[in-house]
Amino acid sequence: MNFFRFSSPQTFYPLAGRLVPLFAALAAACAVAGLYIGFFVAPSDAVQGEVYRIIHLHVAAAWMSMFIYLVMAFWSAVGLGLGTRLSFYMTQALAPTGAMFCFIALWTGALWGRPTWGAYWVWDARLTSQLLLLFLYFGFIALTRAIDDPRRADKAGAIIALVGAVNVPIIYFSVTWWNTLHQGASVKPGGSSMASVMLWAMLLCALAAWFYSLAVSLARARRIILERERHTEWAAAEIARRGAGGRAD
Amino acid sequence: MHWQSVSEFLAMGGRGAFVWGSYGVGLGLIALELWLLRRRQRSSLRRLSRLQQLERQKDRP
Amino acid sequence: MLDIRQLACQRGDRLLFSHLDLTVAPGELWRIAGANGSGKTSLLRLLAGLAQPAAGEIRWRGEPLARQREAFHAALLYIGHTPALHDLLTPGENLAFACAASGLAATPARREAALNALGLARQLELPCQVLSAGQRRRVALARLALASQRPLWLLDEPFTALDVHAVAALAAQIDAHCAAGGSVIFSSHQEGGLRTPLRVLDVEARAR
Amino acid sequence: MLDIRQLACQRGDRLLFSHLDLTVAPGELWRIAGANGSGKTSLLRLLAGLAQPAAGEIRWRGEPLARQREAFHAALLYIGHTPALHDLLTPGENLAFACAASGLAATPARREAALNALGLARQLELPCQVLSAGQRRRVALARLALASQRPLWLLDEPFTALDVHAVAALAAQIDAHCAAGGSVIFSSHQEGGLRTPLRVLDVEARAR
Amino acid sequence: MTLFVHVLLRDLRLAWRARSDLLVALSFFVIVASLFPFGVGAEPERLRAIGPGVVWVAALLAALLALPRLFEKDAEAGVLEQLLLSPEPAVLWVAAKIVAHWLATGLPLVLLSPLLGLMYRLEGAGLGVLAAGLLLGTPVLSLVGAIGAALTLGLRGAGSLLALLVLPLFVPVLVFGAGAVEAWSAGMGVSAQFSLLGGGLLAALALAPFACAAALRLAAE
Amino acid sequence: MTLFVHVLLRDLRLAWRARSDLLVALSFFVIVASLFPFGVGAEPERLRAIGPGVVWVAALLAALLALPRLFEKDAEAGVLEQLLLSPEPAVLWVAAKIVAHWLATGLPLVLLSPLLGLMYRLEGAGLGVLAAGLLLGTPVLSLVGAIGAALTLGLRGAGSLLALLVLPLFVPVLVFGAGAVEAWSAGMGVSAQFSLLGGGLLAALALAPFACAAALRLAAE
Ligand code: HEM
Ligand SMILES: Nc1ncnc2c1ncn2[C@@H]1O[C@H](COP(=O)(O)OP(=O)(O)OP(=O)(O)O)[C@@H](O)[C@H]1O
Ligand SMILES: Nc1ncnc2c1ncn2[C@@H]1O[C@H](COP(=O)(O)OP(=O)(O)OP(=O)(O)O)[C@@H](O)[C@H]1O
Ligand SMILES: [Mg+2]
Ligand SMILES: [Mg+2]
Repeated sequence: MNFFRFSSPQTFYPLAGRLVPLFAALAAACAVAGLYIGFFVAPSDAVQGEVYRIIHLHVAAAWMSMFIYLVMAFWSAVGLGLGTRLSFYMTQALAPTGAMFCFIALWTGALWGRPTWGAYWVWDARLTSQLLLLFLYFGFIALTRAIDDPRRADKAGAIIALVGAVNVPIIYFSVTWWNTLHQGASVKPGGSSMASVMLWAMLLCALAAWFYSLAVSLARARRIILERERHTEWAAAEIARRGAGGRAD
Repeated sequence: MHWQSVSEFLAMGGRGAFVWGSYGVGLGLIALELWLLRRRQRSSLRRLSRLQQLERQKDRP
Repeated sequence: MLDIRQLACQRGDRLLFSHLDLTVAPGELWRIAGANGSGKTSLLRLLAGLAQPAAGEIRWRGEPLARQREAFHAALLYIGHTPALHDLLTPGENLAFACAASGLAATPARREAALNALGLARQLELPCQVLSAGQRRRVALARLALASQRPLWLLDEPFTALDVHAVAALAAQIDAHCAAGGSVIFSSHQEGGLRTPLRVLDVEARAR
Repeated sequence: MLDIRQLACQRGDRLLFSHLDLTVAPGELWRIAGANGSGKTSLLRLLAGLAQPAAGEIRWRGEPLARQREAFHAALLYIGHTPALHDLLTPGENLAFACAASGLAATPARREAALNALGLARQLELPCQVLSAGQRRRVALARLALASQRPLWLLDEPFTALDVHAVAALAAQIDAHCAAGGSVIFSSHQEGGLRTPLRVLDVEARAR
Repeated sequence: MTLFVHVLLRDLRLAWRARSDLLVALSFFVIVASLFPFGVGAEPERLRAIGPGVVWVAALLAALLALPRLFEKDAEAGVLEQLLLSPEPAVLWVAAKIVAHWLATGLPLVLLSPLLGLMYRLEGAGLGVLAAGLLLGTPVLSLVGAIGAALTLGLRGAGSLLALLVLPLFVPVLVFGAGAVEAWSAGMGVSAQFSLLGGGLLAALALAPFACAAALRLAAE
Repeated sequence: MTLFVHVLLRDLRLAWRARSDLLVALSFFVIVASLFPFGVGAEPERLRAIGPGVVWVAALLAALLALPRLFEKDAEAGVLEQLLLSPEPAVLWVAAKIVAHWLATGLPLVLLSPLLGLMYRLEGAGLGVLAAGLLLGTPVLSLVGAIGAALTLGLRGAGSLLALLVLPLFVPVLVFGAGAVEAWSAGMGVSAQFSLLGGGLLAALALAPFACAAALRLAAE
């Protein structure tokens, strides 16, 4: 298989168009199954009662937010190294979704923390590094939006994504250390061993989030491709075709 | 089935506000993202085809 | 010396020009013409390697620019739209720094002579901040006197803000450079009083 | 209309000119001449009331400027060295704001017509940041078309950065203004293609 | 009066056009406030004690950071000269610029402050006191800061010179604003602090635009 | 190599010529650090506890405030274009600019920090630990910050965008720097923190100039 064939926007565009509905359907199916198991099959937790049911959304969002940043860093490195435009498009298509999941993880964590820890927010290492990750996302988005010249935006975004990715582990370890240095073992999320139904529900929700991110970012990448490649012949034909019908499929 | 009634389901053992606050905002944000995505897609396509027509007109004479 | 093939330049949504071909031989003097906004400045920045073309290729002595950035920059003198001066430095200090940046070797005495020749003797001690528009421009142009060894000069609107004497002096300098085998490409709205045979490249004609 | 008596201008240590007398009558066209750094810009800023003279007096319709600032500013149009545009606003927005600032009443349609007449129809949606040097200058000059009621125009190097068509159009506009009884004072290094009889004030000659 | 409206609308439009800035200024506020736990440690007790002070200092620094841009772009582009040549009185448009600046940079801080208060374990009405104090205090910061911005316009190192000029003037605002929250936490009344802040606001409203206009006239010369 | 020296000398000369700036940046550092007692109250115990954190946060903000000016003037004047057209490799002069920037803005903070430590009741060797931490940490701030400054060059709202980009990256430096003083106060060793800071400095020295040069090339396009 030729990797470079799919790195050309022209071949990628229709492929992505076919994959989007597929992933969207998979995401919906996983979400329905996961939430059903999570809300109706899984029993209530011995310690926390019902409130633990936040976990399905919380963990899925937290995992996705971290994973998406890594993927963005990967595409940035590929883009800067090989000069493939498509990598930059993918990086930019992923960022808003990553930021959204990051925010959801913070929000659900905060709402979970109030009944379990008695506070919406504690300066725990994991929480803090998640907050900083949100700022890294905001920084990436704000930077790429602030630059008008798209080629500069591509590369500047790639540089900051890579610099951020180098720093994510540093941030994580430093704040862990900072936190434990002061107050020993603080309240940590998790701890109770999980029933396997719960685990299933959690995994299904995480899978749903994963397919959702794929679908949304591919759809977004398609729009970016059209905007950026509009002077090429195939893109012009595509714009003429879809623009004339007035349909955005 | 784990729940006896709808109201019990909604109460979530007295923690309904937290659970539904999480899911409400979470799913709301996802819906918002989908809506924004669709809107951006439409407006972008409209802008692109208008630009294309402008350029065609310029080429003709 | 400089070969341009099928060059295209895009700014934002707009394709400024495309399919531009040009060959510049030693001793030639080229003026880039075109209405406001037709892409003269953009073309000069492409030639200097400060921006990347949307299509096409620029070759210097047979090699593409991208592969010999440093050798090309050692052969080039580019003076842009703005005079590239720091407000707090004196003309002499600014000139010294500009020479170091573009790799021109020049003794302090030669630099001072260049400034004096441009009528800046009274302003040598002032910070460039307070100079008039034309005086700032002159400080930037002082580098030309020290760069006679550079085979290619790229000048963006070199005559603006200069008074008539300065315009004449600059024209003479450009003529001398061409006579000595150097090439000059400049953008301008006036023909100027140049004596070297002038070749005109009209970017507007290459516009889509 | 405008009376200048024994005006002197000092910048830093240096007395640029002194004992400058000038009377501008309605319909007159004055060009301020002088080498680079001789004080043309400084003089125009004094006349506009943006700086204070070291000596002498400026009277507008018989009254000193300082006593009737607002009435004077309602009669004046000043266009400086720089185009006074905000980078993020479009030409139309910049023009609308400039009109509001200088108290010019103009409908949106007239403003757009003024910009179109200057060949900016394609740039109406762009932020001024990305315009070329000449295009930015044109946006600034669009105000002239809306200020035909203002009896006094002060223009600092209005012809720079413009291409030949724009220079001709601007010259026609200045001629029309003078013919309608307005006065124009501008600084420039070229004579330009003006048809109104040109009076020249050489600041260099007033230098010490 | 139409000039007031014109300038206000233009500045708000500019703020909207660069709205990523807004997000960014807000993030700065949040980030500065969240830097402190890293420096001083995460014990809830200590954090609760320094909370109001930290939020106020962060607001003050965020306001400070936005100040240099108040007149800078206009001055560089020559728009300021044009405004000074306007036939209408200068206080009018100066006031409009300050109001627009507060709406774009001060108000969002006020709206966001309860969130930070929560992170520092403030509760219930305490959050209200914090936000109300900021609502009275941030306009004073904008008004007084504008004088500083006008005085330092175009000087080298304007940003930090500005900081030096206005920070001492901001201190009373900080003392009363943070003081109000502390007084509330200690179970005392807050009306004294609030009436002082309100009085300061009225005085600044009456005087600052004039001082600012005079300073701008000097800066343009 | 001569270009390195030229750029270094020129930037130092410029810093010297605008030396009122230097004074002002230092004053900012001092003022921010001295604002806190107003906000949080002046109990000696509390002050001693938050002292190192506050000094570090103040240093970090002072460094941040100076960053936007690193390339700005050069870019506006067109000097940056000239430097990019230099036949010598870009990392050379980029590194020189960063070094000069640190010498002009970072080093004075280091020298002044013991004074502030005294204000917060730090003692003896603790002051030394504070200063040594800053000596290792502030160059990292300059190096990492330079990348941010290059990326945001010429953008609207560059100052606060820069803050958003680099402050999260500054957190580890803050944690280890302030952590070292706390560890020393608690009677523990500080070698772990110092070696982490030193490692960070080496890594930043090796990588930042390249990233920065690449970003500058983009900014000039
Ligand atoms: C704003 C507050 C919170 C944030 C930012 C947050 C963040 C995170 C992150 C980033 C993860 C994934 C990390 C990993 O898998 O290693 C995670 C997982 C998790 N969180 Fe939270 N969390 C928060 C609050 C809470 C609360 C209050 C609870 C429950 C008391 C909780 C329970 C969990 C559990 C059970 C996991 C899964 C752990 C695992 O799979 O190892 N979180 N959270
Ligand atoms: N983002 C953009 N979208 C559309 N057009 C753009 C964009 N950026 C720049 N342009 C256009 O590109 C052109 C840039 O031209 P350039 O500065 O090269 O002109 P020039 O020939 O030097 O003009 P002048 O004689 O005025 O100096 C302008 O017409 C400008 O409007
Ligand atoms: N602080 C100062 N000390 C000494 N001379 C100064 C000072 N400030 C300004 N000048 C001089 O004042 C003059 C300002 O001239 P001005 O800008 O009015 O010239 P101009 O006639 O408009 O020139 P140009 O044709 O170049 O635009 C310059 O010669 C400048 O060197
Ligand atoms: Mg040009
Ligand atoms: Mg002048």
